[in-house]
Amino acid sequence: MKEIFLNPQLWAATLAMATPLALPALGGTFSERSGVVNIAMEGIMLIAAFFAVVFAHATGSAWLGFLGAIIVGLIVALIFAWAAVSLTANQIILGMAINIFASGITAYLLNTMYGFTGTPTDTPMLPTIDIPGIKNIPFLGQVLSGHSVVVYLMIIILFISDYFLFHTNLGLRLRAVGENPEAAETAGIDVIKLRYLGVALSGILSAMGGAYLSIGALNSFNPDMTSGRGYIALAAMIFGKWTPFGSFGAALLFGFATALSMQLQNTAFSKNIIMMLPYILTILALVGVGGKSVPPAADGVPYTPKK
Amino acid sequence: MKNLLKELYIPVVAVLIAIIVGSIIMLITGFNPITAYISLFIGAFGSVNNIANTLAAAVPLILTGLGVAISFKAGLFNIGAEGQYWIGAIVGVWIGYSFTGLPWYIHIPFALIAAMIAGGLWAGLIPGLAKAYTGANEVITTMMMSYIAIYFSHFLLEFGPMMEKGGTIPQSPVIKESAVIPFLIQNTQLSYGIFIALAAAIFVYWLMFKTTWGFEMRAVGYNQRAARYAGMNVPLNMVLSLGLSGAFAGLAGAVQMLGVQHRLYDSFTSGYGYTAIVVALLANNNPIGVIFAAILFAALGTGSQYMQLNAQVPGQMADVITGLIVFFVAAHRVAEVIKGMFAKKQKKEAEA
Amino acid sequence: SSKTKQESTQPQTTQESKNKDFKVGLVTDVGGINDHSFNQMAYEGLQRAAKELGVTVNVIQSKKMEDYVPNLTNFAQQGYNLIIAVGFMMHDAVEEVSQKFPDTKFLIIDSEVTDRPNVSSAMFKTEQVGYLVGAMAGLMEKEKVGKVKGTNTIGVVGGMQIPPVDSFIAGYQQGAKAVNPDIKIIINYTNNFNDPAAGKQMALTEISQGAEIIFQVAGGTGDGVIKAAQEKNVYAIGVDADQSYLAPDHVLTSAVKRVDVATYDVIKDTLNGNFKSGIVYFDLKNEGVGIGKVNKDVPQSIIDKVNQLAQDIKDGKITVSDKVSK
Amino acid sequence: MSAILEVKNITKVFPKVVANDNVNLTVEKGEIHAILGENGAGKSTLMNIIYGLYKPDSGKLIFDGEELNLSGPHEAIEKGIGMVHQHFMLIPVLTVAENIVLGAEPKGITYDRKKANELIREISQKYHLEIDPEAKVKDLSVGLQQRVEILKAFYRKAKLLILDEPTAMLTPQETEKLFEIMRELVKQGMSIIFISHKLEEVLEISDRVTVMRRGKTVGTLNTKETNEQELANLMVGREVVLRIEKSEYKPGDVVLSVKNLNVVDQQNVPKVKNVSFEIHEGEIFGLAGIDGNGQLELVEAIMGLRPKKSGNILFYGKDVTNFTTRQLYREGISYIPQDRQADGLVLDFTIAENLILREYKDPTYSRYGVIQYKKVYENAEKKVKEFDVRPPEYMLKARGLSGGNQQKVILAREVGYNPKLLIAVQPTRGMDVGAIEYIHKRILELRDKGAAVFLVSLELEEIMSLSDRIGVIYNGQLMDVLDGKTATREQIGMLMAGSRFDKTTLEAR
Ligand SMILES: Nc1ncnc2c1ncn2[C@@H]1O[C@H](COP(=O)(O)OP(=O)(O)OP(=O)(O)O)[C@@H](O)[C@H]1O
Ligand SMILES: Nc1ncnc2c1ncn2[C@@H]1O[C@H](COP(=O)(O)OP(=O)(O)OP(=O)(O)O)[C@@H](O)[C@H]1O
Ligand SMILES: [Mg+2]
Ligand SMILES: [Mg+2]
Repeated sequence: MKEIFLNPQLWAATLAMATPLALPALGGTFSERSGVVNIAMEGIMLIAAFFAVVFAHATGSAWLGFLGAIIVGLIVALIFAWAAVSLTANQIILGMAINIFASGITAYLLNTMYGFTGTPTDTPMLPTIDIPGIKNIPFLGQVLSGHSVVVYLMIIILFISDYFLFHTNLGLRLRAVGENPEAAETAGIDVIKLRYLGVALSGILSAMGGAYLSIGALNSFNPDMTSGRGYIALAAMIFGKWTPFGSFGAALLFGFATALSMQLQNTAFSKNIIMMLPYILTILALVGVGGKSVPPAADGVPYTPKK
Repeated sequence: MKNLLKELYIPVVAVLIAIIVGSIIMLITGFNPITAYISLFIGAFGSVNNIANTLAAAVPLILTGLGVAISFKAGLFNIGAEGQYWIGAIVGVWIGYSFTGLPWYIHIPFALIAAMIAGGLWAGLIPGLAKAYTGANEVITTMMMSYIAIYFSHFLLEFGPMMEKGGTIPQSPVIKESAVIPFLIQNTQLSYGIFIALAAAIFVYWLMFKTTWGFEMRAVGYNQRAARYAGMNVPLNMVLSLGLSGAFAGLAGAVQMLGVQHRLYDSFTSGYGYTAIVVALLANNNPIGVIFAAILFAALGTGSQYMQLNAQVPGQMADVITGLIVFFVAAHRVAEVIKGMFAKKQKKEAEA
Repeated sequence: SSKTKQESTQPQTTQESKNKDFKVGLVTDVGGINDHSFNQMAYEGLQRAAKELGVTVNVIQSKKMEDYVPNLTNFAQQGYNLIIAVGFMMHDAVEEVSQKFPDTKFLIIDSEVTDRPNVSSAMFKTEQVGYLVGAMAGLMEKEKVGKVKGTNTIGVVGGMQIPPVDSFIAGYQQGAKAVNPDIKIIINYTNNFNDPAAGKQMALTEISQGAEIIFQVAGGTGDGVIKAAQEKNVYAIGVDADQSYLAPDHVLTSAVKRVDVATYDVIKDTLNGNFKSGIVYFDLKNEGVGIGKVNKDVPQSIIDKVNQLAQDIKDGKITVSDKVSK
Repeated sequence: MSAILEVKNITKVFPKVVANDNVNLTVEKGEIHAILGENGAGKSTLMNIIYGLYKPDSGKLIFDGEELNLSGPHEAIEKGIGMVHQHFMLIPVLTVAENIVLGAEPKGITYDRKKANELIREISQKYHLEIDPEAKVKDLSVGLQQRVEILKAFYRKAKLLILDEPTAMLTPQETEKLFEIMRELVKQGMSIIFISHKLEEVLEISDRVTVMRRGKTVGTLNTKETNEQELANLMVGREVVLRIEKSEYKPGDVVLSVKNLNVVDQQNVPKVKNVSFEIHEGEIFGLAGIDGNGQLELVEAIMGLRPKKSGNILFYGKDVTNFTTRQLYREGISYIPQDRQADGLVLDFTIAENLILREYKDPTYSRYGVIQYKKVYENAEKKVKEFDVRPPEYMLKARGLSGGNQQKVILAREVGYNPKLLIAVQPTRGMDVGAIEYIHKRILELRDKGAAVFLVSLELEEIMSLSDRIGVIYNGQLMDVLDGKTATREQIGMLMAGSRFDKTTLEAR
């Protein structure tokens, strides 16, 4: 047991598995703080994962691929926002619709663009980064250094998100809109615009999460490769009480439990019981910390401006 | 008549827009949209067999949809119907194959009721109690319990206690003849399970809208504080309504096993539990509405399979079309936008 | 398929038009044709048949398990001559539908339907090729060549614990142990065929536990295994198709399962009136399974040894079990 | 004097009603202009139009000599119009300062917490509206929340301040303070529109009064030249009884007896301290006190909605301390909670369903767990008529009713079953004079039939005019119990403010 916890791979994998959860979870925080439940993050991740490869391969630059993925993710998010915010459609149904659409369109385009052997093997990948000082520290170096640049980007975004949400004027307005849009409107705030902003941010961050999967961890796209991470991210965000650090913490917990289940698969237990670990741990943690988390008061409720 | 037209205008236009956008995508990608839509429709409703298959596909969606609708009505967000479905399927199959010598009129109800109880406990026991007494968000707990249920089924089937003896394939034994819900129309997937689903919908309607328990659940769902002030036991109602919700998802699993699959296969997901969320929401959580929403989804499913066959539209493209239709049905107000655009144009023309 | 159409507008012989009237339907299991595994390869075989034989082909990708029976039935009702069902999960559906349509021929991949005159079952002795790649891995460890440092540990990342996966793994175990009895083999399953990110971490975990050669039997998930091997400069072994192209320096070899060949052959035989019911085995002997491109790091001596083992299997001197031992 | 605001022929039509029908109104610079009108007369609608929240269907607004064409509240704010809404427009989870500066934060990208707090402190000192800028709004009493709303308008430097029913939830002291501030503001040149249902307030504070009825302005009067009765009649369109005729006080057996009750909140802070009192048959026991002094905790503890730390509750001598809420209802206790929308009603239920929200399990309405909707509707039809719920359509959702009519539904449910004890908290909050008259009449009827009534109210007028005995609560302690006939405003006010007195000191003053 001890050597499992002393194995740096356990902790490195924790971070790696947490990243594609933390990014959309942070995104979801923005969207829900503005009052929109964005269940379409799963689909946005998938579409972004695909277009990251497309652009990266076409331009020969992983960074352009990353940028392209973000733009595509943003576009999908804005379409979602248009229907959810401007047309006040049911956010959950819309989200599900986008997820079905995403699963279909990416697999379809994969076949038509690249055939059945999969995406090109010479697709560039986002770089990994060795942190100079930490790199050579025995245990810590293996845990913290050498990850994809997206992992570090996620950490930076985490701090920015928290700062934005809780320490800027715009963040204050965004939260106000998610709590009581009517009050925000009477204070002269454009509720609709801010909800678009919240959803757009969730689209951008989900897209980063998706791009991490395809050109951060790998350099290829596989159908449905997000495997429900958009939904788990939503759970992480709720667990994290709609805060950036909370969401990150929940994503880490989930990443840790997944990494642990990988280490433990060859123990006496049935592997399928071991694989339940992330889910059981999440429930236990939630119940243990007195899981009461109160969503933004107007979360998921469409708002029609008075006029 | 005029009013009816007005009411139909929006959904009809919404579907039309979905069809047009879908057509554009199909034209761009080199498919004939007309053939595609015709075969989508024929696949869903074009013959007795196709109608039967559509109805058959609607059965699990009706039942899981009812489950989800109950929880939504009670103000809880049970998104783990998928897991409750699996638990119901497991229990239903287990009773189906391990009891011999029972007459069908005992064996089938026994399996179904046990599956309902199991599904109910799966939702009510952990997510329900956790929600009621620690406030743990049921969105997370039911989702997590879903994954746990699926791994549990892997555990049972992959060289586990429910794997067929002597085989290498991870699947359960076939259920006994006495546990089989017979097919209603031969050569289709439609079993007498459809009547169970329809009866369940009516039952749930009655329960939610005509009984004191339903009254309580709805009151708690709409306004917990007022319910508490009126002397209702709010935590208990939460546990019970999540339990009831899970019971119908569990029933869905068992009906599907006894009526269609007749054994449990090792699989990832059925997907019913997730579609059920959309079904319930489209139906505005009305149990009778659930029937129609489920049929819509079932029709899209069976129709899209047929569309692959007869219009050579690949399955992935079928998903694209389904996604679009659902999107525009939800965003039905797009019809107003378009109407507004026309009105503006007309006004401009009139002014000119 | 538009290309085939153009070709077939060339002056037609009666043979060509007869072939064109021969309709083949393929029903995938829920994995769909992008599964990087048997569905995809069956589809490729089907495409080849359309191109080379001029037969009419069609595909339905099942979305749910409940779709199998209606999909097979729809093909049968529309007069398809041969219907191909991909995957052992379709066993019951094929049994049911083939009985109702005795005049239609069926081919099922990876499952045994023995009691129907109109059903042919294609079974792959993947344990044989698993044995060979296992032996190659075992020998590499023993001789510490290439990137191998000599932990004497190898790994497997499986998708699900199902027969078509386990038969590969079973052979791998036996082959490795046969040439290197002390070797340690780490076996993990991701329970998923489409999560390469998880596959990568699973492989990294095995690598951290000492594995230097990892066999992936996990469809799309396996792409992540190969990526991990590449990053950590160890070896991966591909599966189903020849996956050397994914990472030429780091794919040791591939355990190839020619579902495409089987599909094509059965279509061709059926077209020519040579449909064989019952089980058709695809093994090393008939090249239904085989070793893919071998990495340049593998010394000729090891290749020779593996070839010898292959010969022994073909000759029946070695029999390989398809059961994984604990 | 010149006009700061001219409202000309404003009409606003909602799907079912003409809320403003050709309304005209002129507000002079530096005046306090009161607007009176029944519930639903169209006052709030008009104010929302002035504030840019609603777009009028026709008519125009002239503000400070310039025609207004508002595209939203932000423009109204820019021009110098501030509004305190009838229903608070606050965000409970944010701090006071955040609520106030929201939408007009100190310049910069970063939210300058320090500066915001400082600014709030400044204006709160300037206007004598002390408040902690760092407090979360959800932790504030209603009175303090009101203060936040007013500060919001000051912060935005309003020239015209609209106060829509600002006193509905204030204590007399708070109201007095607000009036002082208003006078001070007017001196500084601000103009104020003041909406209230309380006639004596209007008479006290305003310069002119405009009365609205059914969407129309029925007249503008100089305050000095009018009186309560005239205003009330103008408002309602008929003769209104302002003085309540009370029959003789004939107390019977003890109904409710509270003994040494202690209640603590979740943080273990004592909220009710050793409170004991009794209520008799045929008696109205009024509990006066400033909001947040333990009234709510006391009532909720009695009703089994909140755990008690110690003490006993007896009902007709029977120990009901540990009864559940439902058991208490079954004993014959009725309860009108403070917040009709949050606690009293399920807004998405029909009126008929709301009328059986407690009794649905009663054999009258259900058998073997099945609700007998025929009976439910019979009951609803009767109650709706008896309590004059308008519109009298019991299949309508409660959400569709005005607040006054929502309150009548609750009243019908709680009073309609002839309870032995009625606990009523703020039963007339925000009601117009007509509605108040009606509710008071029903409560007195109940008392005259021999029931006990426990009336909790922040309105001293209400307590004094109805109660036979008056308890005063301060900081969780029951300061004293006075005779309803002889107690004076000053006496009660002193007790509410926490100072015990004896007659000598009072007389000495
Ligand atoms: N958003 C709305 N939609 C439809 N009708 C409305 C809306 N708001 C108000 N009304 C209608 O307009 C009328 C005037 O309402 P308003 O709120 O202005 O009354 P009020 O005079 O402020 O009443 P109160 O004294 O109770 O506050 C009401 O009778 C109501 O029916
Ligand atoms: N959003 C809305 N849509 C439709 N009608 C509304 C809406 N808001 C309010 N109303 C209507 O406005 C009327 C008054 O509503 P409101 O909530 O302002 O009550 P009120 O008259 O101010 O209550 P009170 O008498 O307690 O002050 C109701 O009859 C209701 O039908
Ligand atoms: Mg009002
Ligand atoms: Mg009003």
